[in-house]
Amino acid sequence: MSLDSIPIHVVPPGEPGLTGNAPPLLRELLEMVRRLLETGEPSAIDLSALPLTPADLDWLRDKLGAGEISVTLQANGESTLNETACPGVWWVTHHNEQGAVTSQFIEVAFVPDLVKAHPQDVEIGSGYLELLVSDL
Amino acid sequence: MSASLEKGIHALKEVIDAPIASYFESCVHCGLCAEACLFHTETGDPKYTPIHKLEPLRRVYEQEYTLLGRLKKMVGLSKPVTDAELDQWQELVYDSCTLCGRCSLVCPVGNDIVYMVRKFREGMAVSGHVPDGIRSATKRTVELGGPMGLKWPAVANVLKHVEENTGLKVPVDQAGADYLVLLSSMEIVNYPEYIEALAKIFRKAGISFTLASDAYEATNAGIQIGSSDLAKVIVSRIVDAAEKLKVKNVLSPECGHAYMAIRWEGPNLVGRPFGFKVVHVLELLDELRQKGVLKMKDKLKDPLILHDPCQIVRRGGVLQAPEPLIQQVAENYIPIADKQKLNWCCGGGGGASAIHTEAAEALRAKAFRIKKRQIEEAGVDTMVTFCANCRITIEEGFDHYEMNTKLLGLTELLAEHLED
Amino acid sequence: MNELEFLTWTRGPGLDIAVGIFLLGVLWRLIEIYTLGRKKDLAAPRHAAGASGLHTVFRRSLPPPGMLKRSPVSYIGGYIFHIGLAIIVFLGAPHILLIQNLVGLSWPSLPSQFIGLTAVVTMAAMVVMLADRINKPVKRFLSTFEDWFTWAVTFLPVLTGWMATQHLLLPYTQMLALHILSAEILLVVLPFSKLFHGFTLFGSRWYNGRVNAHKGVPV
Amino acid sequence: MTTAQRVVVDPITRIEGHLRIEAETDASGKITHAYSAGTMVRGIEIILRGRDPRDAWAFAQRICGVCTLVHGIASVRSVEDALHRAIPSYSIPHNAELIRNLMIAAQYVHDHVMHFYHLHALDWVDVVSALKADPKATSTLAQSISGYSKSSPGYFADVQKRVKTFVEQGQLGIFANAYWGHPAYKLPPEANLMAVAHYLDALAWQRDVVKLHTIFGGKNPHPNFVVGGVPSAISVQPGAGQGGPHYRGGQDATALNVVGLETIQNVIRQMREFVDQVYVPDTLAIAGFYKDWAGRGEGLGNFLSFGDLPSKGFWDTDSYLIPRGVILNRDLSKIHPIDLDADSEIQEFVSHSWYKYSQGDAQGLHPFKGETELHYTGPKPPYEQLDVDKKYSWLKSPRWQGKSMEVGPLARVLMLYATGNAQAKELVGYTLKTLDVPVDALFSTLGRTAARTLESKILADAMQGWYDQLIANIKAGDIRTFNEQYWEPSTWPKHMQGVGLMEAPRGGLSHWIVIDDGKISNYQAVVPSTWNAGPRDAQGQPGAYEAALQDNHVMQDPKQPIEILRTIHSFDPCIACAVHVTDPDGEELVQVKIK
Amino acid sequence: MQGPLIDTLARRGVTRRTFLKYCATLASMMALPPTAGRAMAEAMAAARRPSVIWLPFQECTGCTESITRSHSPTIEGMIFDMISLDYQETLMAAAGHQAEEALHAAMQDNAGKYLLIVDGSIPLGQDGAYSCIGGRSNVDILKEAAQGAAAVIAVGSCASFGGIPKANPNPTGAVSVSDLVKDKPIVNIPGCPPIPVVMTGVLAHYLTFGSLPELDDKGRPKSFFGETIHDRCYRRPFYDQGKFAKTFDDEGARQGWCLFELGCKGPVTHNACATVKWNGGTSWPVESGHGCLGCSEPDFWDGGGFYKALSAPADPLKFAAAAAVVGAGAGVAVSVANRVKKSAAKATHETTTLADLEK
Repeated sequence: MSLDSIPIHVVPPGEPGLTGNAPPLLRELLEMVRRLLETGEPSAIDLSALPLTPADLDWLRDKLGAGEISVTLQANGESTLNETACPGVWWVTHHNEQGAVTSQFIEVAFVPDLVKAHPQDVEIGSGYLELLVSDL
Repeated sequence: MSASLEKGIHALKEVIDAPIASYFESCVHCGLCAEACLFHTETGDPKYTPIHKLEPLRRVYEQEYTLLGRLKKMVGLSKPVTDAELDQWQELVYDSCTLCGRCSLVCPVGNDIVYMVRKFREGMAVSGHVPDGIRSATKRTVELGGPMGLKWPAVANVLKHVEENTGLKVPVDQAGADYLVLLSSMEIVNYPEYIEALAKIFRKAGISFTLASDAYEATNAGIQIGSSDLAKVIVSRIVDAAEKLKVKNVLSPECGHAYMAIRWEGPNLVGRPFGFKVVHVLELLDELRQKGVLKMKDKLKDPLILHDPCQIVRRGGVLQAPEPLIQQVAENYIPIADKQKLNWCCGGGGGASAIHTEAAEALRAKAFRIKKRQIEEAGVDTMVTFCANCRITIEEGFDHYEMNTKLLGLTELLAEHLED
Repeated sequence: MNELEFLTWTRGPGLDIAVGIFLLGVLWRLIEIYTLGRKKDLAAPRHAAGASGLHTVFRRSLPPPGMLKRSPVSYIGGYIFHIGLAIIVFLGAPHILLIQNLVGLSWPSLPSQFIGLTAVVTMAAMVVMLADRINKPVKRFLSTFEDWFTWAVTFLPVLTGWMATQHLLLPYTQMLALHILSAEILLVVLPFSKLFHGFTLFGSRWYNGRVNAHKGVPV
Repeated sequence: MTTAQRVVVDPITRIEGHLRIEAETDASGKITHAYSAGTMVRGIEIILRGRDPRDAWAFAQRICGVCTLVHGIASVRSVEDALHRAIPSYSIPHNAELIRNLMIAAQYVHDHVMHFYHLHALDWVDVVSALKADPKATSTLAQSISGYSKSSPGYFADVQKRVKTFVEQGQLGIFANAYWGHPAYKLPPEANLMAVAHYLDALAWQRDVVKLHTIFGGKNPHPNFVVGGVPSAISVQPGAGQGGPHYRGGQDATALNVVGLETIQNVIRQMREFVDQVYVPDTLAIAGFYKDWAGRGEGLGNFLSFGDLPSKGFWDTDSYLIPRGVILNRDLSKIHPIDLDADSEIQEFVSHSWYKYSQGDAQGLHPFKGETELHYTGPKPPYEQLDVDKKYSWLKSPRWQGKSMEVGPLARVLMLYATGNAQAKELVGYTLKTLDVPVDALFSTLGRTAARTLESKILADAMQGWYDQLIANIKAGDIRTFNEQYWEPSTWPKHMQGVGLMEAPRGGLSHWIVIDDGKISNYQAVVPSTWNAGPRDAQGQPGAYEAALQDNHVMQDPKQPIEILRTIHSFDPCIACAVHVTDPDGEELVQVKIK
Repeated sequence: MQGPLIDTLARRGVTRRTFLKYCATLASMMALPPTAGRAMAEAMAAARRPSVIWLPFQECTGCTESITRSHSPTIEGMIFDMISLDYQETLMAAAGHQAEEALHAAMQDNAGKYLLIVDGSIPLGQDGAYSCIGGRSNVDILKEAAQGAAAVIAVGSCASFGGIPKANPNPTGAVSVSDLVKDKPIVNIPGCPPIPVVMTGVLAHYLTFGSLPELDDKGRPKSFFGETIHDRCYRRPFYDQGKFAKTFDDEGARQGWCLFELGCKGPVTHNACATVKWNGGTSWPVESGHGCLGCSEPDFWDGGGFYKALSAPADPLKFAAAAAVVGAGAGVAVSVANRVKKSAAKATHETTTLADLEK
């Protein structure tokens, strides 16, 4: 017997709605983007640490829009790093191996740290390449 | 404890009942009763807050009839009531309380404060904490037949004048009459026109009446001073006379306390229901008006307001009669906001008008300002009322404030304009 | 005693004792008061529409003409805080549950945000009433220790209940325990203080109504 | 030589709880007498007195966090049984029974796999030897016994590398100081490597499969239960001819929604896969190297099973998957019935236990009349040796008709086998044939370990059936999971008593409750490890551990009592075990007693 | 002996990215500022595996079982890469004497540096004979082991607060770790059992910063125990709307309404179940339909019944009924006394005369 025939229809209980906590974040982001331009210093907002309802998050996502770059990272489960319509502002979502969201950030950076390859990892990669070359 | 204090406490123990207990337990010290008391509203002095006037009674209740109070008394948390204290309270219970009962009307928890003051006076009276004026009035009533010491020959004399003025016979001691007419000394002395008016109206209506030579005085200082035993002596005279003359009805004069005494307290004082009906003169007049007997030849043009005496209206229940009657005779009757059961007292009820100390008179004068204000706000020069005691008090007030307001008695006014 | 033990005590023995003293007090006081009896009125009664004990019980819940204007604070403040208390006590979900557990009756509750708001309004009204008691000469004159004490005893359960649900000052557990304790103090104090008017006011109004209805006066 | 040695093993590691074994050996190293002592007590039976019977499960459940579910189930069943005895119409909804069966079976499979790989395997598998293995050969070996997907040479090479790095770092952590290199280890390096790889695999696997408990019970360890059913309302409503059930409620409502049901199906699939492809093949492969252990560790030869996994309700014992009964003296031809209420059948003795009975310690008490009064008479700690002639354990000695009984997987598999369960017969037959050993081999340390594996297979397979039935019920519109009637103790008779029976992974478990005025007046838990690990009774009859150790155990090196561990672990003790030679100073390993 | 963590990780094939992600998530979970993730990554990369000793006392092994269910980091990840778990009876290969040897070696080699984890309460009754390991009482073992520890982590409600052994009437005289150890920093990680990520999170914090996380007044890490279950419960909107499940199987229960009336202790329980959930975010007690037992609070066992709503009486009112009877009795007694007094007053009434009016 399978469950395929079961259509899932999720009705949230009285959608909590907007709390008004999201709009101030846009101002904060503006500050962060300015700082990035002036000093090059990246910054981030931990969304799970704020009292935001799903509606707030939707609102925020809607406002920030979708940008040109999406990065998917496979490490201990999937992570997605989507640039928003404002270049330099990244919406970062980490999932665990089970696919549940473990944390959510908005990062302000030219490129999020997570995307950059680390010299140490590159070094390991070079070793691997050497191995491949030696086998040629 | 002096002997008299002991008697006082003893009397209070007799009168304290479930309503009093319930009332004291319900009081939340909200102070709203003060807003209903003219002695407070006109002086601003918090000590005139009605419920405060009962403090000694409350303590007697607490100490005698509650377990906690007994314990509190035992450990000294609740001080016994003293003679000095009662002395101090005399002013609050007599000078500044007219038993008008307005406070009982506003108490949000429903306390009938005037009910308690009336009972408290029982203790005050037997412990001797009564104003001289009321004491002497009581003495005169018991000993001589009326508060002013008026005796029958003098009354008969007045009646003779009435007969002369009206050309009508005033029957005396006539058995089987429809009405035994009672009077108050004040009416006899100050407003004999009232008797004339009555005579005219009775003739017009074709109703028989009589006066009783041994029971012409309706007022009952015993009630005002707070002694049921003495009040009983006084009221018994009327009851005896009415029964002896076999009248169907006893007609209470305009006087409010008289009505209260004979109509409401009477049966309770003598301890049995009456075999006759007690009717207030306004009730009779209104009945006649409704029958069409009370036709007016003309109407008074002056704009006027009505003063509803407390004991007749709010406390006596003659609520509906006065207004139609005044409208019958006055073309420009102006109803005021606080009328009928909401009326403000003249300041002289409950025996207060009999207190002639300087302080009491000054206080009454102050309290009268509310009447003065009502007249001024209505912008009239005439006020009508239907209680001899009110009339005296109000006239004193007019004098004090040098007002030119006319004060008329309702019955006389009706008689004056009665169709011939 | 840690806070959970404290809470458990307040919910267990504490509640038992408080309800016990409350019932003891209420029964004792009611019997004490109402068995004093009164004399029958022998005067022939006059009947009038709207005049009876029951009428007065209800009618006296509204201000008599003119009084609202004379004492707006007492009336409006009094209304707000009494109605507020009633809403909180009888329409707050946890309270309904308590009542259901104690007497078996239950009914729908109001949203907790609404109850929270009501608590704030109620407390504001009570503070205004307190200020009024301090400022108004008559009230100040009449006030005894009992008045201040019962004010506090009534105010504290509202305050602690509100603070508990809003997570103010102390952890919820402690605040809840304090809330229950303060409500228990209220229960204990009630029969032996002026708070007993919650019971006797019905009797008082009825007596007043009866006495006056006998004379045909609706009061 | 007349020198006898006393070997004290305390704590026994890789178990649940605190267990101490004292063994006496003769000069050859053969164990002549063994004494099993539980050295920790919490008095949960005492704590339970006076409480709300509906709360009892939560307390009882904390008896054990490994078989974390069984005491909870036994406890709710005891209250339900009391209600059923008083009000015969009382029962729980069918869905609740199915859910409980799924939870119980999941517990078995989870527990047995963890026991095999994480508690028991290191008695047979030499981790250090695995470093010497050839990953390629290991891969060949693995593929030869199973079709398990993780069997590439690279996979085993990775595991080996990981272990190697770890060992090279010098911090061995939990693998430090074991009996690596002991001659009793007989597996070739490749088999060792395969087992080590599966040790790690099983750790990851068990994390996932407990999700079944999490969905039904909210968490694991210690999922939640409720008297009268299960707490997890089903948030799915049957569709009215609209093509199946619909999800209901807001924000996922309860965990038991369509997504949850799908997760459960996945868990069942994962469980069956792992048992079929890893656990069963590994057991058989490893057992092949230790056939000598088919000849020792039998112990009592008496087996008891209360039976479990009903399909028509707890009170219809005929509907149980695992039957109820007693096997005496290896005689599989006769199943003796159990009379739960007879005073003389099930009794607990305290002659050698630190308790006091009001009517004297010599007699046994039926659990309904059981008493729990702590009465410590042992030596004041620190101590080196217990006086085994007197009282020496915190465990009581339960007996059936006065006889010691072994409970657990072996008892159950024997019961299934003896009553003709087809799958059991087939599996047992296959195992005996594969290992080429006679039926008698079942009565041994090896048999006990194999039985555990076999019943895991039987239960994992049965789970699919219960699941399908649950789905069928939901689709048919039956979503009841709880019987709210008689929920309030105020509606109960003044006096009730009941027994909650179940087969825990470690054996027959019974919770006995007496309820007066809606409160617990007596609570007695007779747990599997009490049957197995209990001390001697008044007649001097040993418990199952004690008897098994006295069966043909020659210790090669008393300082490394691996033989004791193997047999004790084959019971899967539920007392937190660590066999340990008493040694307060860390130097002297063996106490030698001159007889 | 130990290499920096990052080297180990690299050898294991863990990339710097994975590690950064882990740190970011951990930082978020522990309510640290978002930038702390990077700092943690840097600190952890340089950290060395500290020795960890885990001692079991009056316990049920549920806490150990719970940590084996840890999803991130996993138990094997921890054992292999983060810590050196030198003594853990349930998991360790060695037994008996060898086990003890391992324990003593770890204590000596890492004196003053090792982390001591304790699960289970410690009985003081009968000189500690209620729980012995190797013939030694738990209290002895704990005192010895605590002496050389850098810090003690009390895992589970038993070690943190005494737990079930301490439940009334506490037959064995059980106490918590903090009742016995006074001179070492102690972290309490209560829960029956604790959420695995809370245990691993505290270890990660210690590894990262070399210090213990900020604690509340009960010694619990604020980041995980700072809020109540109720505050973060997904069913909270229903509480606020006044929608309650009345039994475990009614329409409300199926719709996921609030379990307050069924005895949920969420409002008085500080823990992270509602946010972190259990077993890899699968579910948690309230989501699975059972009210919170309050297992991370001291003495929750004696909290008045798991199915009694917090606002409901914990015990049936016994005294109250008796008191009511006494009250009625007192009332009647006073009433009789009052009537006697009043009748007496009336009987001795002296008719008032005019003379009486004079003072």
